[in-house]
Amino acid sequence: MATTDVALHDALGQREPKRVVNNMSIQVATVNGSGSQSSNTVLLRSIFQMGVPVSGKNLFPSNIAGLPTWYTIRANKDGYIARKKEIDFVIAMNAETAQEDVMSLAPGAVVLYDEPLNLNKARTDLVFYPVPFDKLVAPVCPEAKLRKLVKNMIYVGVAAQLLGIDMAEVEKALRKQFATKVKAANLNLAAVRAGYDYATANLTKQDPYFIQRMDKTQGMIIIDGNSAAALGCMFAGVTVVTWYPITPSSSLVETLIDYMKEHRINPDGKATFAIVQAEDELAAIGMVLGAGWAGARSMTATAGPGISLMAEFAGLAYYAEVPGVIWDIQRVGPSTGLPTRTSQGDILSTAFLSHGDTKNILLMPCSVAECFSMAQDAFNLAEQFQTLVFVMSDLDLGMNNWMSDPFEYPKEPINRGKVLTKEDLDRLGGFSRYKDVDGDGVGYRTLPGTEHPAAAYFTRGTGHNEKSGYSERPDDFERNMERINKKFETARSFVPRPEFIAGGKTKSKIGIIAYGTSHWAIIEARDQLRDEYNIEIDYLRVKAYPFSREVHEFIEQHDRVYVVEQNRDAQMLCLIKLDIKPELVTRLRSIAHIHGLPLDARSVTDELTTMEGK
Amino acid sequence: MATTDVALHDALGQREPKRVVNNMSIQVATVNGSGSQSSNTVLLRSIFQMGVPVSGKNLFPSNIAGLPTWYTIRANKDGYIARKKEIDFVIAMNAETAQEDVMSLAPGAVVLYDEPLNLNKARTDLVFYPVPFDKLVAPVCPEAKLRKLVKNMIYVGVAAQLLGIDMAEVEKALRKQFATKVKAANLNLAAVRAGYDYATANLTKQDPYFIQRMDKTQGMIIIDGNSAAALGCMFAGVTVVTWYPITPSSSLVETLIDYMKEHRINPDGKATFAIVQAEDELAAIGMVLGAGWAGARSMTATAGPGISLMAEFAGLAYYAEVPGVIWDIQRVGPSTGLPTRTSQGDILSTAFLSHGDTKNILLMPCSVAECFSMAQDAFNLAEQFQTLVFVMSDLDLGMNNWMSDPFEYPKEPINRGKVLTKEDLDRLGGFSRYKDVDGDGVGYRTLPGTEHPAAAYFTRGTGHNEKSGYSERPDDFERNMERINKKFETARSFVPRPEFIAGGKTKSKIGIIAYGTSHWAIIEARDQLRDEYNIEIDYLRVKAYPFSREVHEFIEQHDRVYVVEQNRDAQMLCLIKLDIKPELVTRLRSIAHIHGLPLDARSVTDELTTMEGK
Amino acid sequence: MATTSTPTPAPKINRIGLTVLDYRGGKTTLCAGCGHNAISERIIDAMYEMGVSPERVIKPSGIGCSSKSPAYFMSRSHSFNAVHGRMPSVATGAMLANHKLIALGVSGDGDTASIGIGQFVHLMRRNLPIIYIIEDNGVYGLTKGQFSATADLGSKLKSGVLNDLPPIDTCAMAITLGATFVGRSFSGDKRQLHSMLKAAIAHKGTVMLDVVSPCVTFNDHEGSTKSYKYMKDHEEPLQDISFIPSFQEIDVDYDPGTTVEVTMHDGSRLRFSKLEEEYDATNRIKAISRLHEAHEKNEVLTGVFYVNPEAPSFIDMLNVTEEPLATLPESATRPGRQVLDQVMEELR
Amino acid sequence: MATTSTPTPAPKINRIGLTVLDYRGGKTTLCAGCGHNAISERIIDAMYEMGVSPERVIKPSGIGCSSKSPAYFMSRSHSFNAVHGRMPSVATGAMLANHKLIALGVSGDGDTASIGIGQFVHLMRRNLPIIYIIEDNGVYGLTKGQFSATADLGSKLKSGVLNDLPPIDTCAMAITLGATFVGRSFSGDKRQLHSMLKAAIAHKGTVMLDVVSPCVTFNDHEGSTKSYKYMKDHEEPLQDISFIPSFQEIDVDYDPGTTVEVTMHDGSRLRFSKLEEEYDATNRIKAISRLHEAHEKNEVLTGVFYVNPEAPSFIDMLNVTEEPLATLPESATRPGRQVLDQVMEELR
Ligand SMILES: Cc1ncc(C[n+]2csc(CCOP(=O)(O)OP(=O)(O)O)c2C)c(N)n1
Ligand SMILES: Cc1ncc(C[n+]2csc(CCOP(=O)(O)OP(=O)(O)O)c2C)c(N)n1
Ligand code: SF4
Ligand code: SF4
Ligand SMILES: [Mg+2]
Ligand SMILES: [Mg+2]
Repeated sequence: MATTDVALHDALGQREPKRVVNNMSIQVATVNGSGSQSSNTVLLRSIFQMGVPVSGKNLFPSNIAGLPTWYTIRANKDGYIARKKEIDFVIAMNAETAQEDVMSLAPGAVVLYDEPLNLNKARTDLVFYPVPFDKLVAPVCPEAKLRKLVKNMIYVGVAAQLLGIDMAEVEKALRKQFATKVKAANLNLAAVRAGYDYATANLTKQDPYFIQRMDKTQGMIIIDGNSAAALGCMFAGVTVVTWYPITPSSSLVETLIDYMKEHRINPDGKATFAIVQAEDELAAIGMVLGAGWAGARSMTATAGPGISLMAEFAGLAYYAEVPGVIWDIQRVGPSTGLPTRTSQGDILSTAFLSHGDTKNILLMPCSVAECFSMAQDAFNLAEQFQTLVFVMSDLDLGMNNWMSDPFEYPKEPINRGKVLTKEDLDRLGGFSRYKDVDGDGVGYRTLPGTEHPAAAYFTRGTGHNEKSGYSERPDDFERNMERINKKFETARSFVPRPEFIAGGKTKSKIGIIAYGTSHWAIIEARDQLRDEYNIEIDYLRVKAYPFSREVHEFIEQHDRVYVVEQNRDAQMLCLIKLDIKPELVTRLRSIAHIHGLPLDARSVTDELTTMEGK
Repeated sequence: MATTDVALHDALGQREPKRVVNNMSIQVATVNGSGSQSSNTVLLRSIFQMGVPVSGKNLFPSNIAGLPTWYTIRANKDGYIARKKEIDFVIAMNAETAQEDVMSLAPGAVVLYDEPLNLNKARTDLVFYPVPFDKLVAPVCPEAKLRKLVKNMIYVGVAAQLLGIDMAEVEKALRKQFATKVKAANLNLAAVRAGYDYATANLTKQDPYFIQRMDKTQGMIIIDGNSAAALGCMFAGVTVVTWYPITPSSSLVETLIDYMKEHRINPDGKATFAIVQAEDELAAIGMVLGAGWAGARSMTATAGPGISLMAEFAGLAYYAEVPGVIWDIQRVGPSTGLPTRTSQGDILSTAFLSHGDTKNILLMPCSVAECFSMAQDAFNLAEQFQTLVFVMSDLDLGMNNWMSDPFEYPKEPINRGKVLTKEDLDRLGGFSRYKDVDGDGVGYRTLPGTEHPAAAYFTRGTGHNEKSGYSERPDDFERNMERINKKFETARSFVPRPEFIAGGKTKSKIGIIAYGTSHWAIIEARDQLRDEYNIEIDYLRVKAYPFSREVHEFIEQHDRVYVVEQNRDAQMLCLIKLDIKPELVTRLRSIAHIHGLPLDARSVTDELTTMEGK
Repeated sequence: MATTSTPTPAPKINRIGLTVLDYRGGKTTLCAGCGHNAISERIIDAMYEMGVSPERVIKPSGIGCSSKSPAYFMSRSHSFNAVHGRMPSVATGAMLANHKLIALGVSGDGDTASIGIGQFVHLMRRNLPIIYIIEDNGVYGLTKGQFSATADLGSKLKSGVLNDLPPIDTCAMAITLGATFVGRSFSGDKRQLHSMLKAAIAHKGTVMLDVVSPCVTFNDHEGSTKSYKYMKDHEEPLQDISFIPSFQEIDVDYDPGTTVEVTMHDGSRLRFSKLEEEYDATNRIKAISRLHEAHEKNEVLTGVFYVNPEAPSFIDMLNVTEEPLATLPESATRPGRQVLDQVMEELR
Repeated sequence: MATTSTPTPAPKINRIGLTVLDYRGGKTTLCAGCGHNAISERIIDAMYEMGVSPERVIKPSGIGCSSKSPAYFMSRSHSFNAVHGRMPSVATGAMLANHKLIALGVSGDGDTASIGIGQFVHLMRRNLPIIYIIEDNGVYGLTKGQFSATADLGSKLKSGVLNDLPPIDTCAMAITLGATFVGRSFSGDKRQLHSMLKAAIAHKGTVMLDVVSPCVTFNDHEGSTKSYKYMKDHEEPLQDISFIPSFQEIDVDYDPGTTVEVTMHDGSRLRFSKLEEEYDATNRIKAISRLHEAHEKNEVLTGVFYVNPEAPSFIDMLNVTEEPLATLPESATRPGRQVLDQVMEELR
């Protein structure tokens, strides 16, 4: 390691020549409840509007106000939007963490800070920009009690000036943020300007970081995964929604409520949906089952603790064959764990949720676009296979802002599965609820209220025969369980197919399997591996459990397959192990960690190269 | 297949020469709630007292009265006490099932039946003994309303006479059954005699089945697994018991209550225990955690549905490191399933019970003796590793009568694990609850009420550091989770070791792995395989998860390892797959079925030989 | 044997042309004499007489002997035998999906008052349209007779064990929490239960009926407070109840001195006569205190304790479409392309 | 800066020789102004003044802002922050293990009345020795302000959403179910809460205190019925409460006309003055009706509604050894060899 002096030289010495354009990680360190959220969004959108790919990740505590929060904006011309380990540009507003924040920076990094913090004393190998926020905020914001909030807008202006972000874009982003609240907008805009002008007048650019216009965000949108999921559910025709608040899933339903009120209420004021806040998760899933059984498209959203509480009902849904959709916005477990940090830790326990031989269908979105599309897949699969479908999102995807191409309007009509109407029954005379008529394992059902004397059947979690009659006969039980298992096998060819990305022209011997938000680190890591180690790696992104053919083929075609995931126990690797040909198991390698931060590319690259003996 | 005629010839033709001694399966078909239970126990004990190995299995419906029940007694001179598929001797008391019961018999089988049922018309290749029960019961039982019950004793007498069971043994068994109720004993004895005398006078022995005195049950006891478990818990020093009734676990706690009242109340009338019927399973396990945390040896007993309801709390116990013992008397799932039938279906979901990266310790008793000994292991392991220990029994073991050598008094003193007293704290000054002081992953704890200012710590399911302080730091979280995982690794060498049974003198290439009650079918199947196919098979009976060294070695030493279990999804095989060296996985084969009946040897033999291509 | 054939009389039919047989269920597997069987009979009669279409009825239940009983009445209605103690949430979901259904939920005292009290409490708050019947025998029948949370203080098990915890009065609780038709009856009180069930069918909102239903196998002995004998000795009917359905022609009028009438939402009338002087079934507070008194006097008060025919139901509050949500066409549940375009535009 | 050093006065100590600092906890992470913080302060003062040994106290809690607060008082006491809504079972288990502990449980209105109502109901029935405090703000603070089951009808969220379900009155429920010391207070009512907590510490059995504790961030606005302002306007104290601990010498006597005294199990005295004429805090039925009246009158009634100092507690009924079960030696918990031999003999 270089001494700070040398480092300072390295970092600052030949700064002028080398400009770092559209490639940086900006971290705003504040206190939660201080309203920095809107400032950060404005900064994020400004860069986005400059045509530069961005992502914003909020690292917040599990409390309401007064604890440290870090918001990281990554701008990257190549479109890498995963978390980046190294921070290039810190905006230090929080006295409590300022020292540690600064000490952890790499030489040459930039520190924009609240002057009284005197951070410039801390190190000599960084670029420091002191800003007297309190002095600047007073004149623009006469109302003292608003200053705490408005203050944050000042750093937006300072950063814009230092990075060369067009003020017109900042203003546009700000007006969008405050929408109809014009007074607030003007007040905040004044603050941004104050910051901008202060920087122009008092700060001389000493760092290499610049934002420059490009065209990589043309026509794109910015949205969080939970809102995207809410939209997806609305367009999937959801009619009954039950929920019990829990971070990070609450915003999914809260956004859904807003969308539904706006777009799913008839001219006569009647709602085409019912959304109920249940007393807890047992009630939430119970209502989902009741509604799904009675013919509604029903869903709930929760996180790990809620999933655990739903275990008994999940087994009933599996065995009595009742459709329903459960969103699991994964956070760090076990137990209450880290409620405001991200993970992929519920995969294994959800796949096998409930006692007895229970297996559940899982979908794993990696993007806001997939939150939208998989919402529709989930409802279709649930009704097609008369079972629960769990959509395994996570906090990083659900609660952070992501750019995306606009969502596509659903191509397929809604698939309500095998439901017999009065007319069908008139024709058929009767039916056997649990008979495998079509050879796919899926029986036909009727909805309560069907006006036909033969429509009724008995739904139960106890042993039953094809006619849904109570039975303890060993043969009835075994046959029925095998049929239910057949449904699961059939599902393999109906769940969303994995995404395959070839490593290069030549067929690679090494493969990576990942899923969900790990995707973003993987695509970046693959490039690092290619460019720095010239290892070219094939990549398969799994989207669903049970696995389709492609997963097995991918492993067959590679000597070593690294399964990358964000949990401790390599949960996806476990599911794959249990599913593939035994002779393929030796090919699997695990890269699995959990600490609550979104996965970054560098960690994957380092660990994979080490394991590859590079 | 022989035509019935030939069959009849085979079966009856040369009956006289060929006597079948101490090797038969007797099935009593009655209606539940008709009090046949005591008759069956008397018959079972009589044979047992003749020195002949026996087992009794009750196949009863999930209702209280009026539905068919079958009780099967197997007597076998070689000590095979697993379920036998073929029934040799039926006692048909239930009009509803009589026809089907008789039709399913193999040629040559014996039918002792209630005369009015006219079963002898049904087939010509069986031996029929009609008995006019109502005629016989009237004189011995003047009180009409008692006749329904007493009637059942008559078949005991008839069977005793036909099989050659010593009446003295029958009387002894009967007196034991009715203990202090002398009047009832005499009444029932009269009924037995009536049956015996009727048989002597009116039935001529036409079947080959005989019970003859031998000495294979000397000094042995007969007890059901739940009672054995209750005894084990009492001698393990359990102090707090919570429960919510559920078949087949209720009798464990109900028996425990009786034992504790008799042996754990001080002369001054004060109880050394507290047993509380909770409002549900969430409360039951919550109380177990609270009590375990405060220093009691606490436990609850339940079945699959209860286990599912305990999922959230199980994760808290794992992560906050609270000891407790949970008995899962497994019944057939998913969901409510078949509440009165046996299975090994909760293995996988219990091993991974709760969201996030949770893993639990499981013990798997195969015998009443192990119900007793593992109760003690469970409490010791729970306190040693400060986590939940699940004892995975099943309905067959828990609710049926088994013979056994008498239980051994515990050799080891109770191990309360790492608990710091006031004196320790005086010496140490303080402590870090979650610090790995000894390198085994297990930290030291204090009990509430410890009179030392530094004794208190904060127990939580949220992220924490070594000092049990709240922490969201990635490094704290990851380090802590790794330490908890280390406990699990350490546990491998402390859980009960597997039992190894060598196939023969020469090392065998084929191995069987099984656990729990499957054991009894395996030892019989191994002999069938040796005698009928001369295949000699090594056998490893797994007793615990996580697996100890021996499991891995066993698989290493065999080309093909059949994992036999009573569930659909090969759950134990899955756990093994996830645990062993990848290159060993190809050696595993699965023999897994679930229909609610205890496993029988013939099914194993047939399936294994087919898979071996024999 | 008669040699002359007599013409068999046409079977009686109700106003929708069904015979009582159309309301029957499968053969019971409960113990002979179990109170639950009697309740099933009353349900069949009430549904038949009210001319309810069986296809519109759903029968959610929990787990227990009581919760099995839906298999023994109205086979032409859909049943959902859920998990233990969670019938309320399943019933709620079903009614959200299709508010035109008539929910008749069956539970037990263990299923409701022990494991299920949480969902019970929240169901009562919502005034969901449902007839919630607790078949109350004070024990867990299906698990062989342990005390439930409605067992009275000092009640004795066969084994001699005494109950040392106070009972939960599900009626007092239901009234306190917001249920709009609350009563208690006895499986052996044919007339009373029959009228109460018919009134229940006419009610809009949550009907909570706690029906004492002796368990002949585990809780019908001396020392039990839920036995046939105990009920014979301690049942204290609050009123004499008669019910005049909306479709029945006006009958002779009555003496307002001794009789009070409550007009139900559908125009039918619930008539109370021989009341305790000045007991008012529309006064919540009085109803609750009266129930507490009853406990102190060791009387088992039966009758309709509280009724509020006009309170808005949960469905009213949700203001959903007349067409059940379950059967709304895609055109009603999937917004058009322009909606998505608009939303996308806002996110740019 | 003073240049002359003045001798610092010896810190005040209580009867067991501890200063109030010995009862402090960690720095709060709750919002400034949150009612929960004020309650923590009252607990510290009460425990200090009553001279309770911190090492004997346990602080079970559920999940929520309220349930976090045990981290902010009495660091010398063991805490168990359990799962959401299940504190009652954990507290029960701990008291079974060691009946000498003093359990002070902290929960929230969501933790208790929504997800936790089932365990709450059954805890109240058992009269377990515990002080159960609901820090009641009518919303889920930690999940950002959704309504809980104690939110009043018509109460408004910041977003303007109205609550359309009736609230659960945890006090009425606790009294009905068997709790033996039940009251309601307000985090802003320093004197009243202080005396109630001291009396609570002296009580044997279940103390249930519903303390209205405004959420300044999500439920302190116009239209909220749990705001500081609303409480200032609507709090209706039932009595003026003072508490005389057993260890305090007899004070001047009082006017029985305007004052009533209840002697607690430990000899300390709970004194009510300026009561509503003839309100009797030992009468369950009256207490319950009075609470229902309060609702109809839209008044937030505070005070001690019901107290029964002598009812047997759950621990009494279990009749366990004086030595806590947790610390019984092996000699007491493992029967001797002869017992096993005897049992084996019976099974032969
Ligand atoms: C989660 C769960 N716990 C326990 C059981 C076992 N169980 C079945 S029925 C029952 C109690 C039934 O009592 P009640 O509701 O009063 O019905 P009853 O049989 O008395 O009519 C219990 C505890 C279960 N099925 N599921
Ligand atoms: C099983 C489960 N469901 C949901 C949550 C999310 N959650 C945390 S606190 C809380 C509500 C807390 O409300 P309250 O008890 O009133 O406490 P307050 O924050 O208002 O003080 C919820 C729903 C959780 N932690 N666990
Ligand atoms: S056990 Fe009791 S409740 Fe169950 S069916 Fe028999 S009598 Fe009825
Ligand atoms: S959010 Fe509300 S309840 Fe939570 S700490 Fe802040 S003020 Fe208190
Ligand atoms: Mg019952
Ligand atoms: Mg709250």
